[in-house]
Amino acid sequence: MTAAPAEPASKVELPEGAGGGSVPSFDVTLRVRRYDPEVSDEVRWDDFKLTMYGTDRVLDALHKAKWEHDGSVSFRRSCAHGVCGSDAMRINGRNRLACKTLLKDLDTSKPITVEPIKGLPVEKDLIVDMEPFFQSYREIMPFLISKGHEPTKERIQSIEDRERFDDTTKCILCAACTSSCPVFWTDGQYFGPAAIVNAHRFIFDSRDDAGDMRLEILNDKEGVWRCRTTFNCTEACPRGIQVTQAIAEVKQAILARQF
Amino acid sequence: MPTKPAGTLYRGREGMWSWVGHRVTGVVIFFFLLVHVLDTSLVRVSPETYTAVIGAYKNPLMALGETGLVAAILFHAFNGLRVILVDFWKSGPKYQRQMLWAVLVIWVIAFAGFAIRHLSLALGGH
Amino acid sequence: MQVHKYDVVIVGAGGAGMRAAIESGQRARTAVLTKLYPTRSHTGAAQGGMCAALANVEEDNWEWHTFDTIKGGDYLVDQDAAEVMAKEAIDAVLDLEKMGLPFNRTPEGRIDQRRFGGHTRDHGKAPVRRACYAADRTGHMILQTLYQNCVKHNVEFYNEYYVLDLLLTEEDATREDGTPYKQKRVAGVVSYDLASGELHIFQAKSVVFASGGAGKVFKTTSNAHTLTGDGMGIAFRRGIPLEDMEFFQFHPTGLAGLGILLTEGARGEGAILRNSEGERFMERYAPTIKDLAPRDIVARAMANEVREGRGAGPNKDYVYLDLTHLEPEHIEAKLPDITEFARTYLGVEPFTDPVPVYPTAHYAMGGIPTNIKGEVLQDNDTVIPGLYAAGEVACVSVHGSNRLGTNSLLDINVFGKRSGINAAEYAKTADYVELPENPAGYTEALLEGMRNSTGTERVAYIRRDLQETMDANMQVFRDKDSLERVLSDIAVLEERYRNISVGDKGKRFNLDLLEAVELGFLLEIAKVMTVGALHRKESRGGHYREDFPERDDVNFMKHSMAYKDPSVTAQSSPDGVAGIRLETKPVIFTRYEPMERKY
Amino acid sequence: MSALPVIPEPRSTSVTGRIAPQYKRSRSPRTQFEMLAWLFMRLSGIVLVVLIFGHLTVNLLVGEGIHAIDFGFVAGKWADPFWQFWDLAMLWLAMLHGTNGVRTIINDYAERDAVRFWLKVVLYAASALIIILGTLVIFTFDPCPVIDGVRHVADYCPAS
Ligand SMILES: Cc1cc2nc3c(=O)[nH]c(=O)nc-3n(C[C@H](O)[C@H](O)[C@H](O)COP(=O)(O)OP(=O)(O)OC[C@H]3O[C@@H](n4cnc5c(N)ncnc54)[C@H](O)[C@@H]3O)c2cc1C
Ligand code: HEM
Ligand code: SF4
Ligand code: F3S
Ligand code: FES
Repeated sequence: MTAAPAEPASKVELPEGAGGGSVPSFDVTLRVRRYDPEVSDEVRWDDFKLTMYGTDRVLDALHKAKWEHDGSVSFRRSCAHGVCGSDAMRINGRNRLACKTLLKDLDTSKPITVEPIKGLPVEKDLIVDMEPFFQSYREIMPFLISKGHEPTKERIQSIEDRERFDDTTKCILCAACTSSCPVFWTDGQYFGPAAIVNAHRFIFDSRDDAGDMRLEILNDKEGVWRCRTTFNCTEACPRGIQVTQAIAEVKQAILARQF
Repeated sequence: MPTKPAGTLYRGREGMWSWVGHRVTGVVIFFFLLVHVLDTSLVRVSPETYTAVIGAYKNPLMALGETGLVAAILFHAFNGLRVILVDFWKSGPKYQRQMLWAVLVIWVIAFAGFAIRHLSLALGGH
Repeated sequence: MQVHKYDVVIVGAGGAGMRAAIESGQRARTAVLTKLYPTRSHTGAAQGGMCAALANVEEDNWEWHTFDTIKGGDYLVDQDAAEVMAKEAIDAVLDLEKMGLPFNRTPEGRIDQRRFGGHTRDHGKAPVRRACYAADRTGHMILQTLYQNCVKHNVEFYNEYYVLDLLLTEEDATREDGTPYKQKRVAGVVSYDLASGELHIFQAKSVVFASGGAGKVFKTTSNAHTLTGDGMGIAFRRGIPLEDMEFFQFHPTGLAGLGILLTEGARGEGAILRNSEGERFMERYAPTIKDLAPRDIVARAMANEVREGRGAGPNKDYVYLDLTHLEPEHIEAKLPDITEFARTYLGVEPFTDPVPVYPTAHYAMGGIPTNIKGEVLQDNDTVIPGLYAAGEVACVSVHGSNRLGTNSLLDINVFGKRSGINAAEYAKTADYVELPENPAGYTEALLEGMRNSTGTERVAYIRRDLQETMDANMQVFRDKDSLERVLSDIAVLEERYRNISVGDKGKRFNLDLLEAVELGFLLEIAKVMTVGALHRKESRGGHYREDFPERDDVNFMKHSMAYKDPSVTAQSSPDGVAGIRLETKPVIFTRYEPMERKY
Repeated sequence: MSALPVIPEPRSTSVTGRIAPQYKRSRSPRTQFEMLAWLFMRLSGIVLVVLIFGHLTVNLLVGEGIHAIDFGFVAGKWADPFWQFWDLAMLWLAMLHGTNGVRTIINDYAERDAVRFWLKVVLYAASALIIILGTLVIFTFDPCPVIDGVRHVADYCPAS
């Protein structure tokens, strides 16, 4: 327990101009990849010219396109601040969350391209079928399994043991990692980084007793060995999870168990 | 059935491109190796045939090709060591980018050294 | 159209829905219908913590927790429910830990606890460490853990199925005192499959509503785009009353202009609020617990600072949350996400600069009335057999007129569990109620009407106008004029809503159509909220009337119950609003007498 | 780096159909094969660095470099069991390493099972052929062959 901080001063000098000034506006072209099998099998690019503001995100631009120009532009979203994992998409060629990508951080002199994530079947515009993704997740048994007696109170876990798997508990199942993985793109059979991350979260949880089973599952033809350390997953993860590191730890755990 | 959507190329970063390079060089080396074992086998046939075929390696064009091959082997080898470090060294994933730059630097140096020596030998002749 | 038959159908897969599903799924054949993938639910956005008097780090007991909850809710809390919640809180936290939730730990390895607004030791003496937490991602961990356990128990999910209607039947019955009444019974729900655009009927013995809040009636809100009050709207349209809808919580620390939440846990960890002059102004408003006063008080204090010209920024329209006196490592360890929000969305570095914040619409205290078993009430005391509600959509009421921080995550766990168990137990004994004739007729007409509407109004603009008037007139400060302005605005918007156009005519993933449907719920809910606020001529908890700044226990120490009633006309209604009938329901008292609320 | 990489479209969006119905991870009995292959790639890689660099240095850089390579050079090397062993190890490791690498690539990119199967058959056949051939050459190699009745003489030949 850290000691309670000293009582802060009742009054302080604030730095000049803290919190930023007024918000500039600018024009951007949003280029969205459109696909709707109900209308046509063709895929096309639609451009939307929009006036946006300095604090706007790509999600705001998509909303503007949908709400003011073409209501049929379809994409998923919910929380709008990077915690629900709904809106992973490929923005200027890279997987990101639309709600976490500020327009001003992109090159707005060129059109901003928005495409669905790769490797999962596209259903309509930016919406993909997430079922295969969740299927992999479910296969690694993503739940605590403990043998022995249930304690009457909580289980004891040291701060260090809790820290051991902290990174991988942050996953929001957005699929940005799995759908950025060149190995996953090939045939979609690879478990994918997200499933491994979620296995890692339990394998290294001191309270869990089924680590061996999960290692066994991932020691598979489609398991961890398919990872070729391309790091796309780590770069794509909006939660900053060290995905490749987690995969390496799982690989080592499998090896350690065998030898 | 949906037509193939003409998506853009994924803009991966160092990690992805180094892997692409690794894969491409791996295949190139593999096919060279097939040929190389075959031509070396010619020593079984007769010294003359072998020397004749090997002679082909000695013309400037082949020398260039061979230089390319060595470039591929060097990259594949150094990057292979990087991959191994990423897999087994605790801080490997953290420093993968720096290690790639190191690979490229060493690769350039090693390759330059080799190219100067090899090309002067191969092209310079006696 | 497909008809499915289940013992229990749960609407919503947020914290409340999944907690119910874990219980019900092990007892009866259960389906969970959710318009989002379960892990997308907004429970995942909750940050700060979940209170329970575990007493892991300092002396505490559930009775103090009950008291704090009741006082925090300005005595409009049903005290039996508050007792249940505070008592079962301890097991709720332990259950989650056993399911695998990775709580932060004390050096002894126990679940760590921290301070939170309004939670005190010994009836208000000093702040107490009661909130169990996992960094500033407690809600995320709860949502993930519950989903994980649903996977473990093979719960059947219907993802991206929007429930759009509740199927009720009515039969004649007589009360004990001999008066006749119509008893409602639940037959099932109608849902819309987003992927195919098909309607599916789910017939069920028990239905649990757990569809979350309605924050999107406001513009500046911490709530997700998808929190459009569907559950409340559906129930209301089917003649079920809505309780205490005028009470909406504004969370003090939303990122200025964006509404993205910075948890109260930040202040629990020592952050403080300052105005443009650098003054820690909460010292003036709540001398004892200062920045950790309940949310309504802090939010009002902030709005007041801004009104009196001590706001910061180019437009003087926000105040600062100051973390600069805290150790960076401490912040990084305890509040990693919110500091990232400040950096990502405002470009402010919280270690060195104060963060611009302003109150943001956060939580609906009101909702579908239930008793402590989670059973939905069709009037003050008649239960609708088989119909349950839990979570933000429900009003038990444990939050009264102002919810304490962390009590909602608690609410969804305690009452989610209760309604899950009760729904399954009821389904074991009950029979299916026969579906009404043409069960999907209403929904079909609604959808086709919108899809084929030839109007010109854009849904997005109507929604924007609604949100703007709500932000301007129904926020922290309200008075008769502002509320009447909202009502007249809504009347105009309702007219425009009849004349909308839907851009997407297709069947697959037609989110455009659903946004139009959702707007209907928003308009309905906003109106109920405003009428309630207009009628409640007092100030209490989250509801502050400038023309009636005092709490008035004589006339208003009671819940309000709003019914949809087409027979009410503008002339016959005391508030001049057609279509809504307002009644009251007594507050349940057990041990605590109302006192003045001072911190 | 040569030819710009073409990252193929995922199999799921191609004419073979959606993943969803096809999403059946082969429930083949679990073996350690993939793990061993993975380990082998790394171990053989490390050894190959030594072997190949040694090979390249001796063949291409020392002395007159490539000009020195002729029958005599090779014969001279293989007269020495040390180099015989060296080249043998290199042959086997490189071929197994390369074959396994190409196997991975075929697994990744061959879309249809039949194509995948036949590509692998060709790969294994070619590899086996090359390994056997190379091994034979190294072992049965006679540095001082008698061709058309004429004995090839060189200084590394045992005095006859
Ligand atoms: C930013 C933020 C921070 C918070 N922090 C805290 C905190 O620290 N402590 C605390 O106690 N509380 C906190 N709260 C409040 C608390 O998180 C919520 O009140 C609580 O999570 C609500 O849970 P729920 O299960 O009722 O609803 P939700 O989690 O919102 O879930 C609603 C579910 O209903 C489904 N649904 C909605 N409509 C339909 C429909 N028509 N058909 C089918 N399904 C539907 C959705 O798909 C979703 O699955 C916070 C809230 C916010 C917004
Ligand atoms: C010089 C020393 C070498 C080293 C250190 C080395 C290292 C490696 C490593 C570590 C891998 C695995 C990469 C991964 O899993 O992502 C690999 C793959 C591969 N190697 Fe080598 N290798 C060497 C030589 C060779 C040779 C001589 C060949 C050709 C015969 C070759 C062909 C391949 C191929 C085809 C792959 C597969 C590439 C892929 O799957 O992407 N390598 N190498
Ligand atoms: S690991 Fe990161 S990128 Fe992958 S699903 Fe989880 S949060 Fe998304
Ligand atoms: S992108 Fe794929 S190859 Fe491995 S490092 Fe990540 S899983
Ligand atoms: S909308 Fe929730 S993560 Fe972007």
